[in-house]
Order: sequence, then C-alpha cells, then structure tokens
Amino acid sequence: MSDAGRSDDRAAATDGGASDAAVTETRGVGDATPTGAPGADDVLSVRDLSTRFFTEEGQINAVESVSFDLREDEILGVVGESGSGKSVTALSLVDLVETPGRITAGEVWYRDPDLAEEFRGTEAVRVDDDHVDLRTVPPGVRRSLRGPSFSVIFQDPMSSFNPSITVGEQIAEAVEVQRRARANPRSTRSRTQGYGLGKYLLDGIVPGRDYTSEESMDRAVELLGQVGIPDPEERVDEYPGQFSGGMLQRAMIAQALAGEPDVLIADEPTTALDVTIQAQILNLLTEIQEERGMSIVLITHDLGVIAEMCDRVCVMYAGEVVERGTLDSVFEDTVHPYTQGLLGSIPDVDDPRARLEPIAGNVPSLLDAEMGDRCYFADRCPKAMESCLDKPPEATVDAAADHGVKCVLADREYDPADALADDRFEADAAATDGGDGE
Amino acid sequence: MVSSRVIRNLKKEFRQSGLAKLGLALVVVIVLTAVFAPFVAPHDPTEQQLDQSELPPIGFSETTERTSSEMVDGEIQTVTEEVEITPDPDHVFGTDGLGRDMFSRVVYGARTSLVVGVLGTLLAASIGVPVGLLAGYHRGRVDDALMRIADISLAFPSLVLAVALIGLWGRAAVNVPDPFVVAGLAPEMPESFVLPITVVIVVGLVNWVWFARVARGEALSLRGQEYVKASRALGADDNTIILRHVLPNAITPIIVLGTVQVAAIILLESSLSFLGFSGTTLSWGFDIAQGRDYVSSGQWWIASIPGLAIMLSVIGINLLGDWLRDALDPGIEGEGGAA
Amino acid sequence: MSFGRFALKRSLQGIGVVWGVVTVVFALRFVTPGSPINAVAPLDASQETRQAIAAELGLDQPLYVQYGQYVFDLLQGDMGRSYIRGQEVTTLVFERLPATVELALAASVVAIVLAIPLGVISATRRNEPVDYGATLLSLGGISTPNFWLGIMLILIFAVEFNVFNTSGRGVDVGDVALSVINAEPFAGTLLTWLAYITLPAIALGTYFMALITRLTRSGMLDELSKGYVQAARAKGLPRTLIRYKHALRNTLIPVITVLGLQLGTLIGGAVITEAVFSWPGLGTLVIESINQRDWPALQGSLIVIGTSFVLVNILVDVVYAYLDPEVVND
Amino acid sequence: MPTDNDTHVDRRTVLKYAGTAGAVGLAGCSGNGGDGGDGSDGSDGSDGMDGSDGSDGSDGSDGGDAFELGVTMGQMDSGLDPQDHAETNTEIIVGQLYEGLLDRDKQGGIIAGLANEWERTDDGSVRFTLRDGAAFHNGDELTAEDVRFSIRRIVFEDVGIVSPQANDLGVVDEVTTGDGEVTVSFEGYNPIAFQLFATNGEIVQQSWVEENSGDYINRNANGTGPFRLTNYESGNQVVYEPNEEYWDGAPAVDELTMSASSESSTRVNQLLAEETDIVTNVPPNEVSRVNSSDVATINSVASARIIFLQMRYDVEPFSSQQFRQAMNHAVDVESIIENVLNGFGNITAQPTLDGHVGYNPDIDPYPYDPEEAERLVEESGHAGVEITLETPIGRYLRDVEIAQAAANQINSLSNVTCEVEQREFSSLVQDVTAPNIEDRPHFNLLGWGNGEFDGSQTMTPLLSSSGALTVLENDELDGLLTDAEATEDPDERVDILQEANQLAHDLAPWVFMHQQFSVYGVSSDISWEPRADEFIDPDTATQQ
Repeated sequence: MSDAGRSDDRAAATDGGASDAAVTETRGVGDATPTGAPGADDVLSVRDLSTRFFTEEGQINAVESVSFDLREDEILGVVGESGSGKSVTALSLVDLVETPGRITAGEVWYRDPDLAEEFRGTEAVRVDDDHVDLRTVPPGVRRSLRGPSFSVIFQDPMSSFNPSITVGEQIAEAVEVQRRARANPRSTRSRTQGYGLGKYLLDGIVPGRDYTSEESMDRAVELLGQVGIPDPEERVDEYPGQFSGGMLQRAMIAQALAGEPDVLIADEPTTALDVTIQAQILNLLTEIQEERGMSIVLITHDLGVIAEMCDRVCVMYAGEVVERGTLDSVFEDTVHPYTQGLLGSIPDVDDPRARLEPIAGNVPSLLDAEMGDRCYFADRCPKAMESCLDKPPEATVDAAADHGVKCVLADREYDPADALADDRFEADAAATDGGDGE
Repeated sequence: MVSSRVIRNLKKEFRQSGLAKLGLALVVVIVLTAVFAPFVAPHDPTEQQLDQSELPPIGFSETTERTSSEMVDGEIQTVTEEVEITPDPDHVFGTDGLGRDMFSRVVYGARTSLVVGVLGTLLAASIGVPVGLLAGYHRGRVDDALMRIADISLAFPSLVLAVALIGLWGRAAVNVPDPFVVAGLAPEMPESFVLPITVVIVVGLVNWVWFARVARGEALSLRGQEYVKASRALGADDNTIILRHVLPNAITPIIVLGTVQVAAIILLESSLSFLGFSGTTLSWGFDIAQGRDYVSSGQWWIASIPGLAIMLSVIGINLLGDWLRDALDPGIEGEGGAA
Repeated sequence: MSFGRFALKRSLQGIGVVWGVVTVVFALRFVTPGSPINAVAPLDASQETRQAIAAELGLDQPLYVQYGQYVFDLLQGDMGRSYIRGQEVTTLVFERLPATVELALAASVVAIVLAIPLGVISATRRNEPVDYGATLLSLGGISTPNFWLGIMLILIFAVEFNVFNTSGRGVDVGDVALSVINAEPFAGTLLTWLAYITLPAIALGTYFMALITRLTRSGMLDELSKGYVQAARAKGLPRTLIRYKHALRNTLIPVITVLGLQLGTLIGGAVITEAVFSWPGLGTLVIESINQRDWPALQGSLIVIGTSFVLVNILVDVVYAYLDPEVVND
Repeated sequence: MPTDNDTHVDRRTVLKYAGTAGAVGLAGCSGNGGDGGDGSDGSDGSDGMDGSDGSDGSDGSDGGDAFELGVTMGQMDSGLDPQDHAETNTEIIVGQLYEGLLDRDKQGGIIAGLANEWERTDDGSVRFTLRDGAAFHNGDELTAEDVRFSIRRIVFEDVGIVSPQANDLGVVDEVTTGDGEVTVSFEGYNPIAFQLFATNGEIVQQSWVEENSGDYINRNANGTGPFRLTNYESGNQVVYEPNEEYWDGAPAVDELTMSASSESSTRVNQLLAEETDIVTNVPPNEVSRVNSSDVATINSVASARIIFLQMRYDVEPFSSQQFRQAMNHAVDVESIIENVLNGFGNITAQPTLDGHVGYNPDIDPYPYDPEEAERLVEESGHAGVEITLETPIGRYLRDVEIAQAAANQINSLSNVTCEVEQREFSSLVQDVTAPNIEDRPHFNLLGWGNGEFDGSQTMTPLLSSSGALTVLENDELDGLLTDAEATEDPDERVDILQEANQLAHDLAPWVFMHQQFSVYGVSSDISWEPRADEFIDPDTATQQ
C-alpha cells in the first residue's frame, strides 16, 4: 500500500530519526507511531503536526510533532489535562489557529478523491492517491473545506453563538454558505455575493436576512428538529440568550451538521454543561455518528467520556501524544505513567470509597525556552528514572491494537533503584515559577 | 492597594509600548515645564515689548505690509509700507501682537492647563467617587436618586453648563504667589500665578458624574463579591467595608478615568478661555483667541503654537491613560471624555 | 419584557429626566447672584418701576407659583419672551435649532463615514502601517481642541487656498433639498451649502471621528477574538461576512451607546464651533443670552438642549434594544 | 438743568452707553444722509458733505445688475422695537427702518429728519414741524399724534414699555400736538434738546404698535425709513428692500442685507471674499490685508468715542492730584496708538473731543515723561505704591492690550508697581456704575461714546459729583457744569464748557488716552463714506 517513491518524500518530511525510518517500513503490522502514508480507510492522517505561538514572552510549543489517523466511521478520543494542546490540535486541523500562533510543520492528509484529482500534478500540492496534504493547498481551498468536510463543535455554546443574531439565522448561514459554494464551487467571492458594506449597514439598522435564503432557513428548522430541539419553527427566531446551555449545544451540533461534514471535531462538547445534559449530548453525537457515518474527533479531559464513546484514543501531554491505541489497549494495558495517573484520577464507579489520586504537580510550561530536552512528564512522574532525562523514544507496545507509547517504560519495567532524587526538579521548578509572572 | 502585580503589569506594558514611552515623556516634560516655569521661560510672559511685536518664530521670516495712519487736517491718511520681519533668536517661538514672548507664554500656559486639569479632576473625583460608591453599595433609593441626578447632569453638555455657570457666577481668580519668585530665585518673573478658581470649581461640578458612574459600577460589582459578603456577615459596618474593601478595588478604574479626565478638562479649560470664560490671561485657549485675529493677516504662529501645546499635552496624557488602562484595567473603554 | 414595554418604560423615565432638566434650569436663576430684574430694568429704576417690572414678569409671585406657571406655560410650548429681544423664546430657539442640528448631523456623518471603515481596517490589519496611521490619527483627533482645529482649517483652506467659506451658514440645507425635490438645477445651491458647512463639519466631526475610530478598532479586536467568530470561521463563513455581519454589528452596539452619551460633547463642541465659524445656531444664542443675562432665552436654550439629549438617548436605548435583544431582558 | 435733578438723567444714560451689549449706543436715527431741508439751528459745517453720495434721483436708474449691498457688523440686533434697545448694532439695523424728527450728517451736524423745521419757543420748549409726504411702510401718513405717542412711549414708563431710552430725550414734561406740529416741553431748560432729538427718538405708528404684540413688534417693522423689511432672521440676518415711497427718494440699493460676525478676521475674510460690502471695526493688523487687496479698501473716520483710565479721587494713591498727573506723564499714549492701534487713534488731553461743543483747542496732552512722573509720584508721597488697573475684555478695540501696555509703562516707573486685572465687561460695568462711589473700582479702563456731540454729555455723567460713573467730586467743576446746563446763550455755554475742560485736564481724574477711529472695510464696488457717529447709512451708498 505504500510505494517506495512516496516513502522517500515522507521520510524527508517527517524529520524522524533512524529508528523512525526503520518502522516506516513496517507500517501495517503495527508501527509505533503512524508515520506511513495514510491508509485507504483513514479519513484524516496527521503527521508530525507542530503548532507554535510566538508571544511576547517567547515561543510556546503548543502542539509538538503530533501524529494520528482518523478512520472512517470511528470516534477518536483525544484526552489530556487542560493545556496539553488538545484544542490547539483540533484548531490546527481546520486551520483556525490565529496569530500569534502558526502551524510550523507537519502534514494533514485528507481523503477527498475529487480534490486529489484536481490538484494532482499541481506543483507544491502533495497528493497521495485519494489523499491531499491540506497544508500544501491554497488557503482559500482550506477555508472552503470548513463546513462540507470539517465541522467543529466548541466547548462553550454560549460564546460560540453571536448573541445578537437569531440561532436560526446563524445555522441558516452555515447552510447558505454551502449552497452558494455548490452553485459556484471555485469562487470564494460568490459566497458573499450581494453582501458588502452597504448591505451590512442596512442590516445593522434592520436586522434582516439578506444573506440567507428561505431554503436555508427551512433547512435550519429541519436540522434543529433533527438534533432534538422541540418546536424548531419557533425557536429559530430566538436569540442565543433565550436558549439553555444544553439546547444551545444541540443547536451548535445542528449548525455543525449544516454542511454535512465528513469529519466532526468536538472540542470538549460537554464541559460547560450539567452532568445530566452531558449524557444527552453525547448520546446525540453517537446517534448522529451512526446515522451519518461521520468520523468524529472527540476532545475531552474526561476519560469517562472517552471510555463510553470512543473506538480509539490519543493521550496528550505537553503538546505531544504520549500514548495511543484502541480504547481497550490503552485502558487495559496502560503503559505511560501519565495515562495511569489520569485513569487513577477518575472515581471508580464500582468502588466509591476508592481514593481519588490526582496527579501531583502542574501542567508544564510550554515555553520553548523552559522546556528541557527530556521527557516533559518526568518531574511529575512517580516512576521517573535517570533515563527520563533524555527524550523518550516512540515505541510500539501492541501493533495489533495500534498501541504506541512515548515512554522508556514501553520496553522495560520500572526499577525503583533507578529512581531520581525527589528534589531533582525542584531547582527547575523554582526557576519556572519565578519567571511565570502571576 | 498597589500590588506588585500591578507594578509588574505597568512595567510590562511600558516596555512593550512605544506610545506609552512617548506619553510619559510628554507628560514629564509638561509637568516639569509647568512647575519650573520661572526658570524655563526666558522672559516674563506678560512683559510687552511693543517695538518687538509680531516677530515670527525662529526659522520663519515674514514680509508684511504695515499700515499706519495719521490725522492730517482732520482727514485720516493711511500709509502702507512693506516690512521684512526677521526672527529674533531671543524669541524662539516669536512674539505676539504686543511683543510678548510666545515661548514664555506657552511655558506659563502649561501651568494653567495642568493646574486646572489636576485640581478640576480631583474635585470631580472627590465629589463623584464617594457618591458613586455609596449609591452602588447601598443600591435602592439612594442609587435611583443618584442615577436620576446623573441623567439630568449628563443632559447638559459640559461646555454649555460650564459657560452658563461661569458666565452667571462671574469669573473669579486667585493670585497664588510663585514660591520661586518669592524666594528670589527668579526675580524677573511674575510674582504670582493666577488660578481661575471658578473654572476649577465649575469643571469639577460639571464632570463629577463620570466618576460617580464608574465608582457606582465598581461598587455594584464588588458588593456581590464573597469577601465583601463575608465581612458583612462578620458584622463590619458599611462604611468600613466601603473604605477597606470596595474603594481599594475600585481605585484602578478611577485612576484610569482620572487620567482621561485631566486631558478632557484641559480641553474644556482651553475652550472656556477661548470663549473668554476664564479668569486668567495666561492660558493657551486665551492666546488662541487672541491669535485668531492675526491668522488671516499672516501672523499664523500666535494661534498655532498654543494649539500645538494643547494638542501635545493632551496626546501625552491620553497616551498615559491608554497605558494605565491597558496595564491595569483592560475592561474600561474611553467613556469619560468630555471636551 | 416586550420591546414595546421597554420603549414605554424608557420614555417614561425620559419624561422624568426632562422634568428634572426643567427644574434645574429654573433653579439656576436662584443660585445666581443678582436679580433677573436687573437685566430688564434700567440701573436707576425706582423701586416702583422695579416692582412694576417684577409684576409684569411674574417675579413678585412666590417661588412655587413662578415655577408652576413656568412649567404650565412650557407644557403649552410657551417659554416666555426674551428680556433683551422682546421676542418669543420658543420661536427664537426653534429658529436657531435647525442650524445646530444641521451642523451636528453633518459632523456626525463626516465622523461616522470615515471612522467606521478606518476602525475596521485598523483592527483587521493590526500592527500594519495602516493601523499605526489610524491609531496616530485618532490619537491626534481626540487630543485636538476643535476650536483650534477650526481656526487652522480657516488658515489653510480659506486663507491660503481660498476654497471654502469661513463663516455663516450660506444656504439652508432645506433649500438644497427643496431644489432637489422640485427637480430644479441644484448643483449651485448644493455647492454653496458645501462651501459653508464643510469646514465647520470637519472641525466638529474630527473628535468624534477619532473617538469612533478608537472605539470601533478596540471593539472589533475584542469581537474578532470571541468564540462566535471562531465558530463562524469553523462553519466556513467568508471573512467579509464575519467581519461585517457579525463582528462589526456587535461592535457598533456599544459604540452607539457611547455616542449617545457623547452627544453632550457634540452639542458642547457645536457651541464653540458655532463661535469660530459664526454659525447662527443655538450655541451662539446660549452665549449671547448668558452675556446679556437674558434669562428666558437662556432657560429656553438649555431646556431644548437638555431635552434633545434625553430624546436622543432614549432613541439610542431603544435602537440598542432592537439590535441587541438581551438588553430588554436585563 | 440743575445737577440735583440730573441723577436720574445720567443714570439712565449710563444704561444706554454702558448697559447691555454692543458698542456704546452712539448712532442716532438716520435714514437720510443726503441733503433734505437744512435746518436753521446750531448745526455747524453741515454743508461740508462729500459730494460722492448722490443718492437722490436714483429711481429707475437700476437698468443693469441689481445693486445688492451687504453690511457685516460685530453683532446682530436685540429685537426690532426701535424704542426698546440701547446699543449701536440694533440702532444700525433698526435705523434703516425708522427715523427721528431730526438727523445728522456724516460729520455730526444736525439736519432735518421727519421734521423739516424746528425751533425753540419762548418758554424753552421745542417745536417741530413735520414734513409733508412722510408715510409709514404700510402706507399710512405720519401724523403728529404718532410723534406724540412715540415720544411719550420712550419717556413715560406708563406708556407701552419701560424704554431704556427714557432719558435720551432729556427730562420731558409733556408733548403736545398742533396742526402738523409737535411741541415738547421739558422740566427746566434743556440746552441740548436738538442735539438729543438729532440722535434719539425714533417715530413709530401709534395704531400699529397698539395693535400688535411685543413679539410681533420685535420681528416686524413699520417705520418711515428709507428701507422696508423683507426678511428678518433673528441673530442671523436682516434683509431690506428700498422704500420706493420714501420722502427723500428711494435709495440706490436694491437689496440690503445686514449680518454679523463677532470675529473681526471673519468679517475681513467675508469682505475679501466679496460676500459682503461693508464691514465694521477692522482691527489694525488686518488693515494692510484689506488695503493690499484689489476688492476692498479701508475707510476710517474719527469716532465720537474716547478711551481713558479712570482714577478714583477718594482713595490713595489716586487722591493725590500729583499722582494722577504722574500717571498721565507715565503712559506713552502716542506709542500705544502707534504700536497697538497702528496709528488708528488720536491722542486726547481733555474729556471733550475736537469738533464737539465745548472743545478747548488750547489744551495740549500731557507729554510722555517718565522722569517727571517719578518726580511727581515722589512728591505725592506714594512712592513704592502697588496699583491694579482693571480692564474689560474685548469691549473696546484692543482694550486688554492697551491696558496692558499702559500698565507696563506705569510699572516701569521706578517707584510704582502696576498690574492688570481683566474683567468681564458686564461685571466691570456693574462696579463702575455702582450707586456709591465707594463701591467703584479704583483704577480702570473705560470707553465713552458721545452721540450728542456735546461736551456736557461726557463731563456730567463721568466727572460731576452726581454723575452715574463719576470718579471725581469737585465743586468747581460741578459749578461750571451746572452753569452750562442753565445757560441759554450757546456761545457763553461753549466758553463755560471750555473752562470745564481745562479744569478737568488739570485735575487729571483720568489718564487721558485716545479718541477711537471707526475703521471700516469697504468693497471697491461701492462708494460710501462712514459717519462720525458710528451709524451706517447704506442709503447713501452708490454702485461704482
């Protein structure tokens, strides 16, 4: 499934070490990290994606060489503490990272035969069979994929809707822009046709629906109905402020479905909601995924949600994917102490008295200058050893379960004799606190 | 009250913003000029040298026609002659129609602007802040009454109200002896500084409402805070709570507003003295009014230079205000401007 | 609360404020030293004459009767007769009002038409040269006294280049409109109108242009960083649509409120601009009335100015509520 | 007129001169600047008119362009009721519409107005004979009853209004009418009755005034003057058309517009932009700009206004005559006229102006002599004194600058310190006219216009013990002024007034400053000569 010529490209692009090059050859029988070409059933293949923020304080490595595949019809969970780079990864996929952030490296292979056909032979655009590397296509094309190919559900529905425009209008917009795109696929200008500054000024005085058409509005009603909002005909004309949080999240899902996307990225879709409503929303997502056969990237800090919904899971820490595999392999055969820590921090439903053990310490600073060249988890790791002061290798635990991990423990047992002194990182920590500002 | 965090933010913003540096530099220059006016000014700003009138600033020379007239046998005869006027290095900004040194007038004008700006702001704040805090803290009828008074007060444009009050009450001025001159350090300079006291009082009365609004807003939001509730539960009396907890937390937006208000009051003062509703003649606005008569006849500098002085000082203070706002309290927008 | 009820409630509040305005203006006379009779009576008038004049003006009545009478007359549109001019104050004020409104509107148009695009461009091209340019321009604009700007404009355009008129009103904007409506050749009147109004409108409008630019820029930056903008991008909306339909609309809502509050500054600015350009408006009347102690004329002008401010702010609030339905519910 | 009764008169006059707004009310009623029936009484030099204003017989001459004339002043009117105002600007605007019984020529000489004959009767009353053919704008003939009503409306508080002009006609006892005749009798003898009637007393129509409201009378006009009102915009402009039925022939102007710009530079700009034809009060620094343009010229005339610094005789150091004289020596008036006024002023030495009744040609100004001034100060025993000169702001041409220049010169004496305090005019005038001399300022600048062209009209209010603005109480001067009031022989009266002027010079109650010039900018398209009394008579203007 991979031919040698393209592997060379890949090898050059991945900037991997010698060991990486070796595994590349063995992809398909359980490579440690998905460095190969995208598989036919991979809707999305992310390779070595890095996103940096260039702030006044310095460079922040929010996403560091992340790779994963998203298969057809699956729900991929991305889990990690806040600040681990999950959300930035999601935004990077849909090219929504804003200044001072920038995607600095990596590939985002997206399966779209038509697009591949269109760009095949175009210089500068990398095409691999049905897949196109979205990092190389013109920005306008990337933008046109938002909606019909990718959709995002954001964490806070209240702030993700414009408070001064009706919910229906906002969903209808999402429908309308795709309608217009279909009518004139190659011109981005046509999507705002008849909507310039002049129209705006009119719109400002008379809140109107100059942009959206009746059909789009009807479709919005239909979508609202589909996500389980009662009386959609009436609710389309209400403002976001008149919706409850759960209803609004449903509306956001409806909005995300407007373009009938292949990939739905749900960025902490339930965090801002009550527990009871969380379950409803998650059920809705599952239903939709089953009905429409979409692929979903579900980003959450809640392992419980992952356990319930996902087929496969990526665990992120400090911008990196530290453990990855099928749900069972990661949950049952946990290797990385961080994943273990996360699992330890969810209350055990069966044994309510079991102690909740939060991971000691804080998420590390992602400031480039303050990140050492070692395992970033080492200072919090209960099993930190001398060898953790080097960058940990990528390792495959179980090729069949696609189970990979970024930890020295992948191929050896923890030996308390090697343990680092308790105060090994304290000096570093003091330095970090001092510079942190608050 | 001023935590190390605040100072750090200030420093950080200052380092990052070139405009903040410019603002601080302008303000420092103006403040020093105003305070040490007797040493900065090369001449007594009120001293007339009629034979040296209408000299252009350094770098400009003017050819004007001078007309004089005399009565000959009951008939007035006018004689027009062309005169080349060259600047005098002694008068950097030239002289006005009566041969007064423009540079010295600009220097002394800074005193008036700054003193009225600062005193007016302090007065406005000392009325507005307590009223606003009390109203916001107690809510209820006090608050309703305050808001209605504020609405009524806002309904009169500051300038119109100030003109009306000063026009009706008269324009009193107080002579404040200049300490440097009294001490004999600058004997050539005017002995006292004329403080247009009515103007100070009126701008204070006119602008207090902006402070009341901000203080009320802060008090409203702070009264719901846990620690305020806790203090109340512990039996602290209201005045103590306001002084101990509410005021210190409301102080940042008030300082930011105060800065903007100094700029606004300087503009207001210059407008008032331009219209002749001031008590002093050493004021930029007054000089602009005087210089206006000379604009069309070629002596552009008499009106232009004091105007530039106003503009630069107000720019400086506004930049300072922007800096403080960005560093201390990103929440407030430039609402309290009233020119 | 329904929109209609909100509008009604706001209007009732407005009536209360207007009543307060009237009361304050009326009270102004009694906190001012010297009797209003002095404005009318000859300095050497005998005691009898003074009493006769006081009776004629109703000044011999107890305070509450005078106040009641004043409010009663006011409700019928009667603001008394000018002490100095002997003319009806109502006519006097409403003769002058259109000129001031015309000037203020022209200045607002100048300000808004320039400021909003400038603010938007500045925000969307942050830290580019155009942004720095706009920032400096607006900084200068809010820091320049408008009377001085007016004089400088006269110096440059009228004295050096001789392009615009420096004083007076030229033609009534109504005449211009009339000739357009009547399909008469209107280019001439229009040009005359422009020749007169351009400089005062710029002098008065600059501060507001600068203020709106600043507000629009910071508001746009604020809005563009909000979640809904990201969401709108994620759903594939084109940039123009996001900027103008979503972000700018939300930016302008608070801008309108600030402008409503700044209307006082606009009218105050108009007063001084009128003085610079000899514009025959209400501001000129206020200053004349103060200098002449023409109480009825001063009271009338202040009441009309205060009432316009209240009316415009009710309008702003109602428009605000219309644009941003959350307000009604708050 | 005994001075005891003068208080009333003079205080009234104060309001006229110093009261409300505008320049001091100088202008008399006018309308006819041309010839008309030359009067018989007391007008000197009335034939010295310029020949340039041949407005007569201009009817029907407007074949080509309409002659539109614009006049721009400093301030607009305060309503159109001709008898309910007291300031020059209103007088100018109203004076196009209304006229009095007598009038003045350009130099101030008395000429005929609505009366073509006037005489003093044996009992001291004055009798006016109305001309035939004078009619109001509404077409009604002027009647003696209208004249009687007008005079009574001015002088009696119970007729119509309380007029601020009540004492401008002297203390009138009664007005009687005969066949086309009106006789005015005074309380006591009024030596300047015709002077007063030539300056004041505009005639309205009784029925029109009685039938209309105050508001209407202040916005409309029905006079006998050379112009009719076509459009009145309060505070903005007044537009007139010629009165085709005018008894002296309609003026050449086809449309007259009067407007105002408070800023002198604005007025000059308007003149140079050819937006207007006559502008008032061109300041010295603008003169060359006008003269060097090819569209307008400067036309100036010595006015009837003097500027002086009052020194109160009853407070130290001004109680010393030497000190007061020292101040006169200390101020270099010539230099101030030269530098501050660009020469537009005449130095004065006495209260009465050249050309006015009672002027003493033998008095020379105090020479500028700082050393003499210092010596006199020393002698007065007030060496080292600190004084403050109060000045109004912007009331008189360059008032602040003049005060500052004068104070500077006084300050440069080695033994006197002088500062300037600027006062708003209305508050200063309140002090200056305070009922008790104790409440008046010690040292202040003031201007005074004498519209009657008679020395007594300056000295009585300003220097007699009972004067409303006096800073002096001197029995000798009081005596001379009282004598002058009672003297029926004009020549004898002149002698007495000249003596009073000499005395005033020696007493030095003022620092005698200068006589102001009225400086007009006049479009080159027209020919018009200014008048000495500050009135503007566009009916005498002609197109060039």
